[in-house]
Amino acid sequence: MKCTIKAFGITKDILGGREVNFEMDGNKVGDLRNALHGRFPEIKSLNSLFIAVNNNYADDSHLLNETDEIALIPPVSGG
Amino acid sequence: MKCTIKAFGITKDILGGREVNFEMDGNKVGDLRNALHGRFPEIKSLNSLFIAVNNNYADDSHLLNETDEIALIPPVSGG
Amino acid sequence: MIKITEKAIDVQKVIDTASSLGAGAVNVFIGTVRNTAHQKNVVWLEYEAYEAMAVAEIRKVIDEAAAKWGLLGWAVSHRIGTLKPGEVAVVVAVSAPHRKESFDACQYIIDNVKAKAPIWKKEVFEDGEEWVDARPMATAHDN
Amino acid sequence: MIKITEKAIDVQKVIDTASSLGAGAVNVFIGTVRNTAHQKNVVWLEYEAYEAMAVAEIRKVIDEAAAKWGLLGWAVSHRIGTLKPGEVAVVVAVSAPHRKESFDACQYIIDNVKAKAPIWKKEVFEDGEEWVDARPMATAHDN
Repeated sequence: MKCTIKAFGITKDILGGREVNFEMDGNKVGDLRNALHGRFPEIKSLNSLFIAVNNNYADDSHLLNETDEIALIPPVSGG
Repeated sequence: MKCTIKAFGITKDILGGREVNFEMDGNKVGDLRNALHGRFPEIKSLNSLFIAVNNNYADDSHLLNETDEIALIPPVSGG
Repeated sequence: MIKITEKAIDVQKVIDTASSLGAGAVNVFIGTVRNTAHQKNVVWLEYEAYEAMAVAEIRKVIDEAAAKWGLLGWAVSHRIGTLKPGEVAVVVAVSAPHRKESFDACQYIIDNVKAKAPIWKKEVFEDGEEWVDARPMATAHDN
Repeated sequence: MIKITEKAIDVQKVIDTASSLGAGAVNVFIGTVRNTAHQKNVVWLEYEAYEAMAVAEIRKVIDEAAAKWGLLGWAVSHRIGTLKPGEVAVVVAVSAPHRKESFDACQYIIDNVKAKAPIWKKEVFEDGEEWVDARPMATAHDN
Protein backbone atom coordinates (compact mmCIF):
# COMPACT_ATOMS: atom_id res chain seq x y z
CA MET A 1 0.00 0.00 0.00
CA LYS A 2 0.91 3.67 -0.32
CA CYS A 3 1.07 5.96 2.66
CA THR A 4 2.35 9.31 3.81
CA ILE A 5 4.45 9.25 6.94
CA LYS A 6 5.10 12.12 9.33
CA ALA A 7 8.57 11.88 10.82
CA PHE A 8 9.68 13.68 14.00
CA GLY A 9 12.91 14.16 15.93
CA ILE A 10 15.74 11.95 14.76
CA THR A 11 13.49 10.09 12.28
CA LYS A 12 12.96 13.35 10.41
CA ASP A 13 16.74 13.47 9.87
CA ILE A 14 16.93 9.77 8.92
CA LEU A 15 14.04 9.90 6.44
CA GLY A 16 15.17 13.27 5.12
CA GLY A 17 11.94 15.17 5.69
CA ARG A 18 8.96 15.94 7.88
CA GLU A 19 6.53 14.14 5.52
CA VAL A 20 7.58 11.23 3.31
CA ASN A 21 5.55 9.25 0.77
CA PHE A 22 6.19 5.56 1.12
CA GLU A 23 5.13 2.40 -0.68
CA MET A 24 5.30 -1.00 0.94
CA ASP A 25 4.12 -4.60 0.89
CA GLY A 26 1.30 -5.36 3.33
CA ASN A 27 -1.08 -3.11 5.26
CA LYS A 28 -0.17 -3.55 8.91
CA VAL A 29 1.89 -1.36 11.20
CA GLY A 30 4.37 -4.26 11.47
CA ASP A 31 4.72 -4.34 7.67
CA LEU A 32 5.51 -0.62 7.71
CA ARG A 33 8.09 -1.17 10.46
CA ASN A 34 9.80 -3.91 8.39
CA ALA A 35 9.76 -1.79 5.25
CA LEU A 36 11.29 1.16 7.13
CA HIS A 37 14.03 -1.07 8.57
CA GLY A 38 14.83 -2.25 5.02
CA ARG A 39 14.96 1.16 3.46
CA PHE A 40 16.40 3.16 6.42
CA PRO A 41 18.60 0.71 8.37
CA GLU A 42 19.71 3.52 10.71
CA ILE A 43 16.27 3.27 12.34
CA LYS A 44 17.40 -0.01 13.91
CA SER A 45 19.97 1.91 15.96
CA LEU A 46 17.28 3.85 17.83
CA ASN A 47 16.40 3.04 21.43
CA SER A 48 12.80 2.53 20.33
CA LEU A 49 10.39 3.38 17.55
CA PHE A 50 6.67 3.66 18.09
CA ILE A 51 4.24 4.20 15.26
CA ALA A 52 1.15 6.36 15.82
CA VAL A 53 -2.01 6.07 13.74
CA ASN A 54 -4.51 8.93 13.91
CA ASN A 55 -2.85 10.37 17.02
CA ASN A 56 -2.76 7.08 18.97
CA TYR A 57 0.08 4.68 19.60
CA ALA A 58 -0.60 1.55 17.48
CA ASP A 59 0.83 -1.94 17.80
CA ASP A 60 2.28 -3.96 14.95
CA SER A 61 -0.97 -5.86 14.27
CA HIS A 62 -2.92 -2.65 13.64
CA LEU A 63 -4.39 -2.45 10.09
CA LEU A 64 -3.61 0.69 8.09
CA ASN A 65 -5.84 2.60 5.67
CA GLU A 66 -4.52 4.94 3.02
CA THR A 67 -6.30 7.87 4.68
CA ASP A 68 -4.75 7.26 8.12
CA GLU A 69 -2.44 9.84 9.62
CA ILE A 70 0.72 7.83 10.29
CA ALA A 71 3.61 9.17 12.36
CA LEU A 72 6.99 7.85 13.49
CA ILE A 73 7.64 8.38 17.21
CA PRO A 74 11.31 7.91 18.10
CA PRO A 75 12.24 8.04 21.83
CA VAL A 76 10.45 11.05 23.28
CA SER A 77 12.35 13.62 25.36
CA GLY A 78 9.93 16.36 26.33
CA GLY A 79 10.04 18.25 29.59
CA MET B 1 12.16 31.66 90.17
CA LYS B 2 10.64 34.57 88.25
CA CYS B 3 10.28 34.50 84.52
CA THR B 4 8.54 36.22 81.64
CA ILE B 5 6.63 33.94 79.29
CA LYS B 6 5.67 34.63 75.71
CA ALA B 7 2.36 32.99 74.83
CA PHE B 8 1.14 32.27 71.28
CA GLY B 9 -1.99 30.97 69.65
CA ILE B 10 -4.49 29.50 72.06
CA THR B 11 -2.10 29.90 75.02
CA LYS B 12 -2.23 33.67 74.53
CA ASP B 13 -6.00 33.46 75.08
CA ILE B 14 -5.63 31.12 78.08
CA LEU B 15 -2.93 33.18 79.84
CA GLY B 16 -4.66 36.43 78.93
CA GLY B 17 -1.79 38.09 77.12
CA ARG B 18 1.17 37.86 74.78
CA GLU B 19 3.72 38.28 77.61
CA VAL B 20 3.03 37.18 81.16
CA ASN B 21 5.22 37.49 84.26
CA PHE B 22 5.21 34.29 86.25
CA GLU B 23 6.68 33.11 89.53
CA MET B 24 7.14 29.44 90.33
CA ASP B 25 8.93 26.86 92.48
CA GLY B 26 11.97 25.25 90.84
CA ASN B 27 14.02 26.24 87.80
CA LYS B 28 13.43 23.54 85.19
CA VAL B 29 11.14 23.52 82.16
CA GLY B 30 9.19 20.69 83.83
CA ASP B 31 8.66 22.87 86.91
CA LEU B 32 7.27 25.62 84.70
CA ARG B 33 4.97 23.12 82.98
CA ASN B 34 3.61 21.95 86.38
CA ALA B 35 3.13 25.50 87.59
CA LEU B 36 1.24 26.41 84.41
CA HIS B 37 -1.01 23.35 84.76
CA GLY B 38 -1.79 24.45 88.33
CA ARG B 39 -2.57 28.04 87.51
CA PHE B 40 -4.17 27.57 84.04
CA PRO B 41 -5.84 24.11 84.09
CA GLU B 42 -7.23 24.72 80.59
CA ILE B 43 -3.71 24.09 79.25
CA LYS B 44 -4.19 20.40 80.06
CA SER B 45 -6.94 20.25 77.41
CA LEU B 46 -4.51 21.06 74.58
CA ASN B 47 -3.31 18.40 72.15
CA SER B 48 0.26 19.25 73.15
CA LEU B 49 2.32 22.00 74.72
CA PHE B 50 5.99 22.49 73.91
CA ILE B 51 8.14 25.03 75.71
CA ALA B 52 10.85 26.87 73.79
CA VAL B 53 13.90 28.42 75.45
CA ASN B 54 15.91 30.96 73.45
CA ASN B 55 14.19 29.91 70.19
CA ASN B 56 14.75 26.16 70.62
CA TYR B 57 12.38 23.44 71.73
CA ALA B 58 13.46 22.41 75.26
CA ASP B 59 12.64 19.27 77.21
CA ASP B 60 11.39 19.17 80.79
CA SER B 61 14.87 18.63 82.30
CA HIS B 62 16.23 21.84 80.73
CA LEU B 63 17.45 24.37 83.36
CA LEU B 64 16.06 27.89 83.10
CA ASN B 65 17.81 31.21 83.75
CA GLU B 66 15.97 34.43 84.53
CA THR B 67 17.32 36.01 81.34
CA ASP B 68 16.10 33.19 79.05
CA GLU B 69 13.46 33.93 76.42
CA ILE B 70 10.74 31.42 77.28
CA ALA B 71 7.77 30.74 74.97
CA LEU B 72 4.73 28.49 75.06
CA ILE B 73 4.21 26.55 71.81
CA PRO B 74 0.71 25.04 71.59
CA PRO B 75 -0.03 22.73 68.59
CA VAL B 76 1.34 24.51 65.52
CA SER B 77 -0.84 24.93 62.43
CA GLY B 78 1.15 26.89 59.85
CA GLY B 79 0.91 26.40 56.13
CA MET C 1 15.39 33.26 51.48
CA ILE C 2 13.17 32.65 54.49
CA LYS C 3 10.48 35.24 54.96
CA ILE C 4 7.61 35.71 57.42
CA THR C 5 5.53 38.56 56.08
CA GLU C 6 2.25 40.41 56.54
CA LYS C 7 2.22 41.34 52.85
CA ALA C 8 0.74 39.29 50.01
CA ILE C 9 3.31 36.76 48.75
CA ASP C 10 4.63 37.25 45.21
CA VAL C 11 4.80 33.60 44.06
CA GLN C 12 6.89 34.35 40.98
CA LYS C 13 9.47 36.12 43.11
CA VAL C 14 9.77 33.13 45.44
CA ILE C 15 10.24 30.87 42.39
CA ASP C 16 12.87 33.19 40.90
CA THR C 17 14.77 33.24 44.20
CA ALA C 18 14.86 29.42 44.26
CA SER C 19 15.84 29.00 40.61
CA SER C 20 19.35 28.19 39.40
CA LEU C 21 20.92 27.94 35.95
CA GLY C 22 22.35 24.51 36.76
CA ALA C 23 18.95 23.15 37.79
CA GLY C 24 16.65 21.30 35.42
CA ALA C 25 13.79 21.07 37.90
CA VAL C 26 11.93 23.46 40.15
CA ASN C 27 9.17 22.26 42.45
CA VAL C 28 6.82 24.70 44.12
CA PHE C 29 4.22 24.13 46.81
CA ILE C 30 1.61 26.81 47.40
CA GLY C 31 -0.67 26.54 50.42
CA THR C 32 -3.84 28.57 50.01
CA VAL C 33 -6.75 29.37 52.31
CA ARG C 34 -9.69 27.09 51.62
CA ASN C 35 -13.21 28.49 51.69
CA THR C 36 -14.53 25.70 53.94
CA ALA C 37 -13.41 23.80 57.06
CA HIS C 38 -15.47 21.35 59.16
CA GLN C 39 -18.23 21.81 56.55
CA LYS C 40 -18.51 25.48 57.48
CA ASN C 41 -17.69 28.58 55.46
CA VAL C 42 -14.40 30.19 56.42
CA VAL C 43 -14.78 33.98 56.51
CA TRP C 44 -11.10 34.63 57.14
CA LEU C 45 -8.02 33.18 58.86
CA GLU C 46 -5.71 34.81 61.37
CA TYR C 47 -2.09 33.63 61.23
CA GLU C 48 0.47 34.46 63.88
CA ALA C 49 4.11 33.42 64.22
CA TYR C 50 6.84 33.40 66.83
CA GLU C 51 8.96 34.95 64.12
CA ALA C 52 12.58 34.54 65.22
CA MET C 53 12.03 30.92 66.18
CA ALA C 54 9.96 30.20 63.05
CA VAL C 55 12.81 31.41 60.85
CA ALA C 56 15.29 29.31 62.85
CA GLU C 57 13.15 26.15 62.61
CA ILE C 58 12.53 26.62 58.89
CA ARG C 59 16.27 27.10 58.38
CA LYS C 60 17.01 23.76 60.09
CA VAL C 61 14.49 22.00 57.85
CA ILE C 62 15.94 23.57 54.70
CA ASP C 63 19.52 22.74 55.70
CA GLU C 64 18.51 19.09 56.14
CA ALA C 65 16.74 19.00 52.77
CA ALA C 66 19.51 20.86 50.93
CA ALA C 67 22.11 18.36 52.19
CA LYS C 68 19.97 15.28 51.56
CA TRP C 69 18.78 16.15 48.03
CA GLY C 70 21.59 18.39 46.78
CA LEU C 71 19.37 21.44 46.27
CA LEU C 72 20.72 24.19 44.05
CA GLY C 73 18.32 26.84 45.32
CA TRP C 74 15.38 27.28 47.69
CA ALA C 75 13.01 29.86 49.14
CA VAL C 76 10.23 29.76 51.74
CA SER C 77 7.75 32.54 52.36
CA HIS C 78 4.98 32.36 54.98
CA ARG C 79 2.28 34.95 55.38
CA ILE C 80 0.88 36.09 58.74
CA GLY C 81 -2.04 38.34 59.65
CA THR C 82 -5.53 38.22 58.19
CA LEU C 83 -6.04 36.04 55.07
CA LYS C 84 -9.21 35.53 53.04
CA PRO C 85 -10.12 32.33 51.15
CA GLY C 86 -8.02 31.93 48.01
CA GLU C 87 -5.08 33.90 49.39
CA VAL C 88 -1.63 32.34 49.52
CA ALA C 89 -0.49 31.39 53.04
CA VAL C 90 2.82 29.69 52.26
CA VAL C 91 5.11 29.09 49.29
CA VAL C 92 8.01 26.63 49.23
CA ALA C 93 10.18 26.52 46.09
CA VAL C 94 13.29 24.39 45.50
CA SER C 95 15.49 23.72 42.50
CA ALA C 96 17.51 20.57 41.89
CA PRO C 97 19.29 18.94 38.96
CA HIS C 98 16.53 16.31 38.60
CA ARG C 99 12.81 16.31 39.13
CA LYS C 100 12.50 13.49 41.68
CA GLU C 101 14.80 15.31 44.10
CA SER C 102 12.84 18.53 43.62
CA PHE C 103 9.54 16.82 44.52
CA ASP C 104 10.96 14.91 47.50
CA ALA C 105 12.77 17.94 48.93
CA CYS C 106 9.80 20.28 48.52
CA GLN C 107 7.46 17.81 50.19
CA TYR C 108 9.92 17.23 53.05
CA ILE C 109 10.22 20.96 53.62
CA ILE C 110 6.50 21.76 53.68
CA ASP C 111 5.72 18.69 55.83
CA ASN C 112 8.34 19.68 58.40
CA VAL C 113 7.64 23.40 58.30
CA LYS C 114 4.01 22.59 59.09
CA ALA C 115 5.04 20.21 61.89
CA LYS C 116 7.78 22.28 63.52
CA ALA C 117 7.61 25.99 62.73
CA PRO C 118 5.86 27.94 65.53
CA ILE C 119 3.08 29.38 63.41
CA TRP C 120 -0.61 29.22 64.29
CA LYS C 121 -3.84 29.85 62.49
CA LYS C 122 -7.29 30.64 63.79
CA GLU C 123 -10.27 29.93 61.56
CA VAL C 124 -12.99 32.54 61.76
CA PHE C 125 -16.47 31.28 60.80
CA GLU C 126 -19.73 33.15 60.61
CA ASP C 127 -20.69 31.80 64.05
CA GLY C 128 -17.39 31.61 65.91
CA GLU C 129 -13.67 31.03 65.72
CA GLU C 130 -11.20 28.26 66.54
CA TRP C 131 -7.41 27.80 66.81
CA VAL C 132 -6.71 24.99 64.35
CA ASP C 133 -5.70 21.60 65.80
CA ALA C 134 -5.27 23.08 69.29
CA ARG C 135 -7.65 20.73 71.07
CA PRO C 136 -8.49 17.05 70.65
CA MET C 137 -12.17 17.70 69.87
CA ALA C 138 -11.40 19.61 66.68
CA THR C 139 -11.75 17.43 63.59
CA ALA C 140 -8.32 16.61 62.25
CA HIS C 141 -7.69 18.32 58.97
CA ASP C 142 -4.78 19.45 56.92
CA ASN C 143 -3.82 20.99 53.62
CA MET D 1 -5.62 24.06 29.94
CA ILE D 2 -3.15 22.14 27.80
CA LYS D 3 -0.89 24.31 25.71
CA ILE D 4 1.99 23.66 23.31
CA THR D 5 3.51 27.02 22.54
CA GLU D 6 6.47 28.73 20.90
CA LYS D 7 6.13 31.68 23.26
CA ALA D 8 7.78 32.04 26.68
CA ILE D 9 5.59 30.41 29.33
CA ASP D 10 4.01 32.70 31.93
CA VAL D 11 4.38 30.50 35.04
CA GLN D 12 2.04 32.62 37.18
CA LYS D 13 -0.68 32.31 34.54
CA VAL D 14 -0.37 28.51 34.51
CA ILE D 15 -0.63 28.50 38.33
CA ASP D 16 -3.66 30.80 38.25
CA THR D 17 -5.38 28.53 35.72
CA ALA D 18 -4.85 25.50 37.97
CA SER D 19 -5.95 27.21 41.19
CA SER D 20 -9.33 26.74 42.83
CA LEU D 21 -11.02 28.36 45.82
CA GLY D 22 -11.82 24.96 47.31
CA ALA D 23 -8.21 23.82 47.12
CA GLY D 24 -5.78 24.18 49.99
CA ALA D 25 -2.79 22.97 48.01
CA VAL D 26 -1.22 23.79 44.67
CA ASN D 27 1.83 21.93 43.41
CA VAL D 28 3.83 23.20 40.49
CA PHE D 29 6.64 21.55 38.55
CA ILE D 30 8.81 23.72 36.32
CA GLY D 31 11.27 22.06 33.96
CA THR D 32 14.04 24.41 32.89
CA VAL D 33 16.90 24.13 30.41
CA ARG D 34 20.14 23.26 32.18
CA ASN D 35 23.36 24.89 31.08
CA THR D 36 25.25 21.58 30.90
CA ALA D 37 24.62 18.03 29.64
CA HIS D 38 27.17 15.18 29.32
CA GLN D 39 29.70 17.54 30.97
CA LYS D 40 29.40 19.91 27.99
CA ASN D 41 27.97 23.42 27.77
CA VAL D 42 24.51 23.57 26.24
CA VAL D 43 24.27 26.51 23.83
CA TRP D 44 20.59 26.02 23.16
CA LEU D 45 17.88 23.38 22.83
CA GLU D 46 15.48 22.75 19.98
CA TYR D 47 12.09 21.32 20.99
CA GLU D 48 9.58 19.95 18.54
CA ALA D 49 6.18 18.34 19.10
CA TYR D 50 3.63 16.30 17.19
CA GLU D 51 1.16 18.81 18.52
CA ALA D 52 -2.28 17.24 18.10
CA MET D 53 -1.10 13.91 19.50
CA ALA D 54 0.88 15.57 22.29
CA VAL D 55 -2.25 17.38 23.45
CA ALA D 56 -4.24 14.12 23.27
CA GLU D 57 -1.62 12.15 25.26
CA ILE D 58 -1.30 14.87 27.90
CA ARG D 59 -5.09 14.95 28.23
CA LYS D 60 -5.17 11.18 28.92
CA VAL D 61 -2.52 11.56 31.62
CA ILE D 62 -4.39 14.45 33.25
CA ASP D 63 -7.72 12.61 33.16
CA GLU D 64 -6.10 9.66 34.96
CA ALA D 65 -4.53 11.92 37.58
CA ALA D 66 -7.66 14.02 38.09
CA ALA D 67 -9.75 10.89 38.73
CA LYS D 68 -7.16 9.20 40.99
CA TRP D 69 -6.32 12.20 43.21
CA GLY D 70 -9.53 14.26 42.99
CA LEU D 71 -7.89 17.30 41.43
CA LEU D 72 -9.78 20.58 41.61
CA GLY D 73 -7.76 22.27 38.87
CA TRP D 74 -4.83 21.66 36.55
CA ALA D 75 -2.84 23.19 33.71
CA VAL D 76 0.06 22.01 31.56
CA SER D 77 2.09 24.21 29.25
CA HIS D 78 4.99 22.93 27.13
CA ARG D 79 7.25 25.16 25.10
CA ILE D 80 8.63 24.26 21.65
CA GLY D 81 11.20 25.94 19.41
CA THR D 82 14.58 27.30 20.47
CA LEU D 83 15.28 27.56 24.21
CA LYS D 84 18.34 28.90 25.98
CA PRO D 85 19.67 27.69 29.37
CA GLY D 86 17.50 28.93 32.23
CA GLU D 87 14.36 29.15 30.11
CA VAL D 88 11.20 27.30 31.11
CA ALA D 89 10.43 24.24 28.95
CA VAL D 90 7.41 22.84 30.78
CA VAL D 91 5.08 23.79 33.62
CA VAL D 92 2.63 21.43 35.32
CA ALA D 93 0.34 22.88 37.99
CA VAL D 94 -2.41 21.07 39.92
CA SER D 95 -4.63 21.99 42.83
CA ALA D 96 -6.14 19.58 45.33
CA PRO D 97 -7.79 19.78 48.75
CA HIS D 98 -4.66 18.41 50.48
CA ARG D 99 -0.95 18.67 49.84
CA LYS D 100 -0.06 14.99 49.51
CA GLU D 101 -2.49 14.58 46.61
CA SER D 102 -1.12 17.70 44.94
CA PHE D 103 2.46 16.36 45.06
CA ASP D 104 1.55 12.84 43.92
CA ALA D 105 -0.65 14.05 41.05
CA CYS D 106 1.86 16.61 39.80
CA GLN D 107 4.67 14.05 39.83
CA TYR D 108 2.49 11.48 38.05
CA ILE D 109 1.61 14.00 35.36
CA ILE D 110 5.16 15.19 34.63
CA ASP D 111 6.54 11.63 34.74
CA ASN D 112 3.94 10.42 32.25
CA VAL D 113 4.01 13.50 30.04
CA LYS D 114 7.75 12.99 29.70
CA ALA D 115 7.30 9.29 28.95
CA LYS D 116 4.34 9.48 26.56
CA ALA D 117 3.87 12.88 24.95
CA PRO D 118 5.41 12.99 21.44
CA ILE D 119 7.82 15.85 22.11
CA TRP D 120 11.53 15.79 21.30
CA LYS D 121 14.50 17.90 22.20
CA LYS D 122 17.85 18.29 20.49
CA GLU D 123 20.79 19.57 22.53
CA VAL D 124 23.05 21.94 20.64
CA PHE D 125 26.61 22.08 21.98
CA GLU D 126 29.52 24.21 20.81
CA ASP D 127 30.87 21.23 18.84
CA GLY D 128 27.78 19.40 17.66
CA GLU D 129 24.18 18.47 18.38
CA GLU D 130 22.24 15.43 19.52
CA TRP D 131 18.61 14.27 19.79
CA VAL D 132 18.21 13.46 23.49
CA ASP D 133 17.86 9.76 24.42
CA ALA D 134 17.39 8.74 20.78
CA ARG D 135 20.23 6.22 20.64
CA PRO D 136 21.63 3.75 23.17
CA MET D 137 25.10 5.30 23.16
CA ALA D 138 23.87 8.56 24.59
CA THR D 139 24.43 8.81 28.35
CA ALA D 140 21.12 8.40 30.11
CA HIS D 141 20.00 11.61 31.75
CA ASP D 142 16.84 13.27 32.80
CA ASN D 143 15.48 16.30 34.57
